[in-house]
Amino acid sequence: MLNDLSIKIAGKGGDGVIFLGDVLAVALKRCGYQVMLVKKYGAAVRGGDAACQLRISRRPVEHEGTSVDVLMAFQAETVKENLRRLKNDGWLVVDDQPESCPDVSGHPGPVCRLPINRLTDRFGAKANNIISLAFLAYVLGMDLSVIRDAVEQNLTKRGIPMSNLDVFDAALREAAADASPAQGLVIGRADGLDESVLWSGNEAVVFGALVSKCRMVAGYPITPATSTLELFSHILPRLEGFSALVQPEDEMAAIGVVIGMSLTGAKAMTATSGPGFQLMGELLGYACVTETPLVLLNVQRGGPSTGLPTATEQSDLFYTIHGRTGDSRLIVLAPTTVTECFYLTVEAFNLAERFQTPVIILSDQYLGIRKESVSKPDTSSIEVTDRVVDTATNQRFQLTDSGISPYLALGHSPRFIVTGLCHNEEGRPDATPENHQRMSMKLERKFQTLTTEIDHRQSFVEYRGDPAADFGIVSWGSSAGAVREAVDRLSDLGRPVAAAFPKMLSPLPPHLGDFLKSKKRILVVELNQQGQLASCLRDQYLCPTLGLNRVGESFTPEEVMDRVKEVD
Amino acid sequence: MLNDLSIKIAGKGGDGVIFLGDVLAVALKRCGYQVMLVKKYGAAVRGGDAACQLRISRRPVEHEGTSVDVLMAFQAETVKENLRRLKNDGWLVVDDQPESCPDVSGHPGPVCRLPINRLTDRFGAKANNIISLAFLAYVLGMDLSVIRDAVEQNLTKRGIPMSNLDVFDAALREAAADASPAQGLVIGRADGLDESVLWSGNEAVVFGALVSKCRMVAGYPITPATSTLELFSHILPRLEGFSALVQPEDEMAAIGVVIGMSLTGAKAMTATSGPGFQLMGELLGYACVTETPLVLLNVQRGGPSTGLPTATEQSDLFYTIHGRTGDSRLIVLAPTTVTECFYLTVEAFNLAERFQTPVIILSDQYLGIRKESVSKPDTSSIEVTDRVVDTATNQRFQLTDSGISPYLALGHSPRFIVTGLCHNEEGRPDATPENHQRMSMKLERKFQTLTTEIDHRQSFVEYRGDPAADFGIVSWGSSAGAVREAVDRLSDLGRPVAAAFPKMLSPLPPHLGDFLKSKKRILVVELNQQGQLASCLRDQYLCPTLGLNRVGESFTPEEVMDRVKEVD
Amino acid sequence: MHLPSEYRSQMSSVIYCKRCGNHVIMGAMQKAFAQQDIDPESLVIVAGIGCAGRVPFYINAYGVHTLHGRPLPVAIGIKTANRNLKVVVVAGDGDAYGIGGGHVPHATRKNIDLVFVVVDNSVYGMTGGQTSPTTRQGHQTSTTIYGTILEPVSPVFRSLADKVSFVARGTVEHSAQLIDLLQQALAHPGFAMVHVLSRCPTHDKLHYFDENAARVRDIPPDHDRTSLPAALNLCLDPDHLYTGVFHQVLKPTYNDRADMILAKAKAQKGITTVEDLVEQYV
Amino acid sequence: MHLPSEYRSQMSSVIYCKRCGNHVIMGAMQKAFAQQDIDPESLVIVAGIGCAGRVPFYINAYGVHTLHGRPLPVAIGIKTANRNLKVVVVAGDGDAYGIGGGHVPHATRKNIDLVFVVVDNSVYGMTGGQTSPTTRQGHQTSTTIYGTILEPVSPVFRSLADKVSFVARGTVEHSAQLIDLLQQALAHPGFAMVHVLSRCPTHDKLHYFDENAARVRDIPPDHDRTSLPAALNLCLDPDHLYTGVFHQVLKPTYNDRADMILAKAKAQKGITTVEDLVEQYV
Ligand SMILES: Cc1ncc(C[n+]2csc(CCOP(=O)(O)OP(=O)(O)O)c2C)c(N)n1
Ligand SMILES: Cc1ncc(C[n+]2csc(CCOP(=O)(O)OP(=O)(O)O)c2C)c(N)n1
Ligand code: SF4
Ligand code: SF4
Ligand SMILES: [Mg+2]
Ligand SMILES: [Mg+2]
Repeated sequence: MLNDLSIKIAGKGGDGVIFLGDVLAVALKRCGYQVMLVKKYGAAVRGGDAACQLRISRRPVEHEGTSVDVLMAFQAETVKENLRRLKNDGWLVVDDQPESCPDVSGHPGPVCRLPINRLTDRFGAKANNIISLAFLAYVLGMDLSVIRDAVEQNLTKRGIPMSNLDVFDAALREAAADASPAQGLVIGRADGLDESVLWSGNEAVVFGALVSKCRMVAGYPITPATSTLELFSHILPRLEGFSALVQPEDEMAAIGVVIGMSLTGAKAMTATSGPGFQLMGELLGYACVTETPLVLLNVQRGGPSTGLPTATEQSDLFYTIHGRTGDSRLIVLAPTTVTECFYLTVEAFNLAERFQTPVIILSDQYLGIRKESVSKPDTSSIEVTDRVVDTATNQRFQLTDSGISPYLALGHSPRFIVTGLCHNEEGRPDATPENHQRMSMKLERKFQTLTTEIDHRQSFVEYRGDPAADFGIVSWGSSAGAVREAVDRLSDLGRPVAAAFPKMLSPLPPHLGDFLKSKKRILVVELNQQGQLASCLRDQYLCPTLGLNRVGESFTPEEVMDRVKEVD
Repeated sequence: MLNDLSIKIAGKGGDGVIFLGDVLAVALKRCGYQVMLVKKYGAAVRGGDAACQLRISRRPVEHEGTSVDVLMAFQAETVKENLRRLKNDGWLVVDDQPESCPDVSGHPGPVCRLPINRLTDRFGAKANNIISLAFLAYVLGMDLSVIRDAVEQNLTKRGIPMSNLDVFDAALREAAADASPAQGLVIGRADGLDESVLWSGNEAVVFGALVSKCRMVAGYPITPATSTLELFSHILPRLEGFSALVQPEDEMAAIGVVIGMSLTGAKAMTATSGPGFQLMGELLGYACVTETPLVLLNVQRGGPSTGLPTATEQSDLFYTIHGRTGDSRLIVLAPTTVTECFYLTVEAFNLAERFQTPVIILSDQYLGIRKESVSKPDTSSIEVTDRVVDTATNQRFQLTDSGISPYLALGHSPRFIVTGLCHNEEGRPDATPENHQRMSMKLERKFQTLTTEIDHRQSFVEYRGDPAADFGIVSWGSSAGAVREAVDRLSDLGRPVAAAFPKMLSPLPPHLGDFLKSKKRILVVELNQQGQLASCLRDQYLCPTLGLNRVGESFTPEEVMDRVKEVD
Repeated sequence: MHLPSEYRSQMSSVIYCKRCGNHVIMGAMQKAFAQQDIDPESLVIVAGIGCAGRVPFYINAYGVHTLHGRPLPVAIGIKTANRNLKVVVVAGDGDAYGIGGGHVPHATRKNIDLVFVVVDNSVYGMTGGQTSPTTRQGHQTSTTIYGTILEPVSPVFRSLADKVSFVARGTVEHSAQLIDLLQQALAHPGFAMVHVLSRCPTHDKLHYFDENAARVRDIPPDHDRTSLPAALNLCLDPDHLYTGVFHQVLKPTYNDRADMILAKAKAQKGITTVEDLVEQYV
Repeated sequence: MHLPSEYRSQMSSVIYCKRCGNHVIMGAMQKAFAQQDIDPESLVIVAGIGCAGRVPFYINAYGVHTLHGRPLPVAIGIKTANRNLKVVVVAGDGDAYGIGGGHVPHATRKNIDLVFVVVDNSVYGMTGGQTSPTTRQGHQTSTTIYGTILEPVSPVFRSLADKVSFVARGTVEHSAQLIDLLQQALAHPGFAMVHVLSRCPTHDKLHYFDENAARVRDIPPDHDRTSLPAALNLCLDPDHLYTGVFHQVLKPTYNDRADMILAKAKAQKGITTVEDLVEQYV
């Protein structure tokens, strides 16, 4: 069995590249590997380049790989464009017709030319992807029964005729005649590994919500968050009991509906991205001050404004923390892996309940769309905080030491009032300076309570690398992957560094300050121009920071390593 | 002539308190005083308490006065409520009927009981305010012809019958019989002072815009910004040449209209507050990335959410700087006086033109509604940056060293494209990572250019107090008034402190850092809970800060002094 | 049976101006609630921002004072999540047809079961009398002292175009009729819109109503309210300003339709559990 | 005279899918511009976000690609500030009647002089085929695989209720008629709405259009387009789906009315200068 392999498949819109990646990922996961599958879209929405990159390993996969071991490319131009990413000893898998492949004599590694187009001519244009898959599986030396099962399952799920399976078999026979498994690329099969599922970040959030007993969702389509809404709409009505999914006219309505649902005592969530998140700001501020629990997933994309809908970025942190007028705080969680997309969503719901506040999950396009193998969660052992409705008081905003008041729900508690005006303990408008000061301190206390708890439990920060190192890296969200790999590799190279990955970005865990203070230099790695987390760190911990900042596409481990060396 | 006097008039909705204050302020300004008139509304929108406080001085008035020299109050309860604010030797002016005035024997100073209600019975309920005014003017020992002119002018302006002037004269005669001018309160008349105008902060912004040749406005009503829209709507159509005022269906449309106007090459602005500002966020981000010049006045009110429409606050700073998704920057100016409302508006338009960006004027309810005497501007000597339209290129977003590109206008330049998508130099969509990085650095460079200029000119920060002092205070916006007075009084008391008032809050002027570094302790005074400017200072200058933070109503100089003593 | 006074809140004192139309409307609502025997424990008043928007503070029920223009989405969330609640939405003309206008057709096409009371004083009352979407052309307001230049929107006409299942108009000068209309609206299963011609004496001295009083007519008793063309005819009549019920039809409510989907999904794809769904990703 | 090809941009390559209705609409627009001899130097295409929203990239004119739902306010700003520009707004069905629906009645009641082309493919094309405000009831989309439960909005009916001064409907299957309708819209002084039934072959296999092709009829030549009731009749006809011009009346445009205010203010209160105004505060 191999330790680590990365494969890129590159083509055009019609080549079924995404299908290849999906089926291959499932099959390789079932072979016992940890898997990461990253889909890359070209700039154009349709008809542009399409590619996906798959990395498998016996250890957790942190990054899809900057250069690859296997490159399959369908057109002369996609070969050309991607060849620089193929390792010198990597396998190039191309069509055997000269017009589909440029001169690759410069590539020192093995080249595998396959009759993909010839076979496609025989079976029809639509068979293209299934033929390619068969060839690739053969070249990789996979367990063919596993991949065949995966194909069958995929066809069934999408309602595609089983005759395609015959094409697959025919292609395999052809491959056996024409191609030989790649030297050293015999992908075996491991046993005894955890049972795992293959989820995208967005899927993991949906399942996190379902496990948290959220059955009410409202959302408006927006790339790259739409798939959550679609998945909810397919799944929710099939579950026992009552559920509701509303796709309203815009994002203001979406969060308005979520607030209404939550006011009745139901757990509810929405998902959006950049421009949609922006439009939710006013009602989000209303939810903060009316202390309405809700969960909002923001799958960040390239900004500002409409920006780059299909590119990843981490530039909504400022807006997420500060994007509402007035002194308005909420909780911000940032998962760094698909697994965390699942568990932090559960955490988000639990925190929303306990602190009666909106909780934002700050994901991004890279994390939301890519798939990873996730050790199958034992749903019965996951702690879920239920909504507790008080039926005895009408003091919805009662002043307490913790800042947390009794929760009341429409139709279940004594009658009460909710307003975005400054209100008193009963929720009624009261604009006296004393009341305003009192209620604004109460909200502040809630966050102090939370901060103390986090600090006590030393939670919401992952530390990695050598704790004694004087060089510290801080990163968040999906950029953590490249940093983790960089930290490991730097340590292998004899340059130990320490890293911290906060998973709660507001409020920031105080114990992160101890880490920062113990380092001579702090490098903050984040995919934005302004250094948004760095700014929060300086503000809160008064520590000078260095930055690795860029936009456009996700970081590679090499970039992180280079930057460390540069400033070291 | 007196050096300094502060007068409070307190009543209920119907008492014409605002009329009294307005007329008195005009008359006192004409007597040669510097004037500040602050209107205070009760919590309820209608029928609640109404009060105004007037302070006059030979020197600039920084604050309306925590305690007053003269209190006129119309009801037993308003007397009671306000008496604690009357100085021990201050004059209490009340009605002579016992039911209108509680027992005030505890007040050591002079009490002046006047037949207001009796006279009102004679002339009718509506004459109430004019009678009170006559009495008060008499008690103050004012030049009666000046106040009579002011009354006449006010009546003419509001189209109220001149018969009221007869009532005024009758009341004066009655006063001469009944009351005597307050001992030591003989308000004289000074000559040789600058000619000045009496403006509210909102009025000053409107005139700043007019002087800047802004003739296009769109806005949606919202307290406390509405008066700008109303004033523009009355004035604009009377001016020569073309002008346009649009009151559309909501704030998104308002800023959309402003953007459209600006795209044709016209200077345009809007004004709003809290919730409305929130709704403008998405299109404001669009204006940032499309580099569309515009000016937006945000008259801050109590937040978050609908909050306290008639209370002042300084809690929109975070939102103003960071309230848009993505890396999206703009310029934020914060006037501290009505005079600055005027000049910084001109500056706002000039900066918007030069840097092709939205500029936000961060005012607040206290500053926007209160009136101050402003030395009459010499409009001909004010520098105004005109919009310069390039007619030779279509490279609307050309990469330049300064980050500033040629400005093109619809209908005047070669055809070009504007989009909120990430675009290339010609404005066309280009989502390649390289282009995104390039364009995002270009926007960043614009702000570097600006920052360098400010620093070079050492502008946008006002320093006050003893530069050598080791205790520094930083404050912004309308809170600067109380701080200025506190700094002066602390110095009189032998505790010299230094203060800095930044007028540009984003980007922050680098030279402010020299001030901060030279102090042992920094106290940041701002009317919000979170310490929003303090957070920006820590982030940018890495200086520890102390805070004076509160919400509900504006600061008094005494609070600032107390806090200084507390932390000293 | 409940008395109208039981719906009056003792907790906040009413701060409406003298002779404000909102006094009449609140009184009519309380009477209609009583006569329809609405359980105050299951009644939710949802409102926007404005003078009309303050109604929830004065009614003894659950009160949700949302944001300017946003009462409908919040109300939809409430009714979707808990159909046992009786939801009444109160909005000003600015709330309903200015800033909130985009939400209306999407609430109506859902036929969500609630009463939508539009308090149309044809002015922005709360902010001091600026022109509103229903201010008539030529009329002066604080932002249009030279006269409003836009044609007003027509709430009834638009409701008919939006296929609202119950469309009525009343006025604050005809409180008996208003109570009756509100009762019918409360009894109607689905989206019930009641357009109320109100007054803002403080900011609008010469009201629309005064200028049009002579044109006001009850909708004739023989009007076929199930006929959309007949309703359009009444609403387009240039000589009369009709009050009463223009249109009423019965069709499935949003909750009915959502239930159908829940049933259909299970029938088509089978009932499932979260654990089973997870299993599909193994 | 200009040729249609002069309006084709050479700068961005068209990325619409094969057989997408947008190809037909762009072609029709270019021909209509040419036949109306619109000066490309004074033509501004304003659009929202979506597949339809990309039209400005492909037309050789000024192009303003705004935000999802916001083309109308920006277009109003442009036309208010510079009436010499010919403004054409392109919006998808989601853009126009979903997120942007609140702006439409306020653009129409201004009778602002522009052409509003609604590209109605009854689906959210750009984001991958979710249900849109005009998706017909029962139809399956990626977010409604068990069927869309809402009634669709009716663009023509709503336009009539909003008193739009020019209301037409065309389809991408009848390009000659579409060119003619666009020409008439371009020639109309005031708000001209053209509802175009389009297609999204990628995300909507069984299109509204296919199901309703048999119902499509040209509006009869004897239709009195100045009559609102007659237009309503056509639009309510259950048996036919009419294409052509439903309604056209002439009334002052927004620029005309704004000019009146400029004149009236000066007549009533006198012309003034900024300096004189400042003087009033002395
Ligand atoms: C987003 C936003 N914009 C503006 C306002 C200010 N505002 C409060 S009420 C109101 C208009 C009220 O008019 P209407 O809806 O007709 O209600 P009325 O007061 O006349 O009953 C406005 C503009 C606000 N609260 N929120
Ligand atoms: C505020 C906001 N919400 C959501 C989106 C995502 N989005 C882009 S286009 C679109 C819908 C497009 O549908 P339609 O307007 O019908 O145009 P079409 O693509 O069908 O031509 C959506 C939801 C966005 N860009 N901005
Ligand atoms: S301002 Fe007008 S609408 Fe508001 S309470 Fe007063 S009269 Fe009523
Ligand atoms: S997705 Fe649909 S609307 Fe968009 S370009 Fe393709 S066919 Fe046209
Ligand atoms: Mg109103
Ligand atoms: Mg569409």
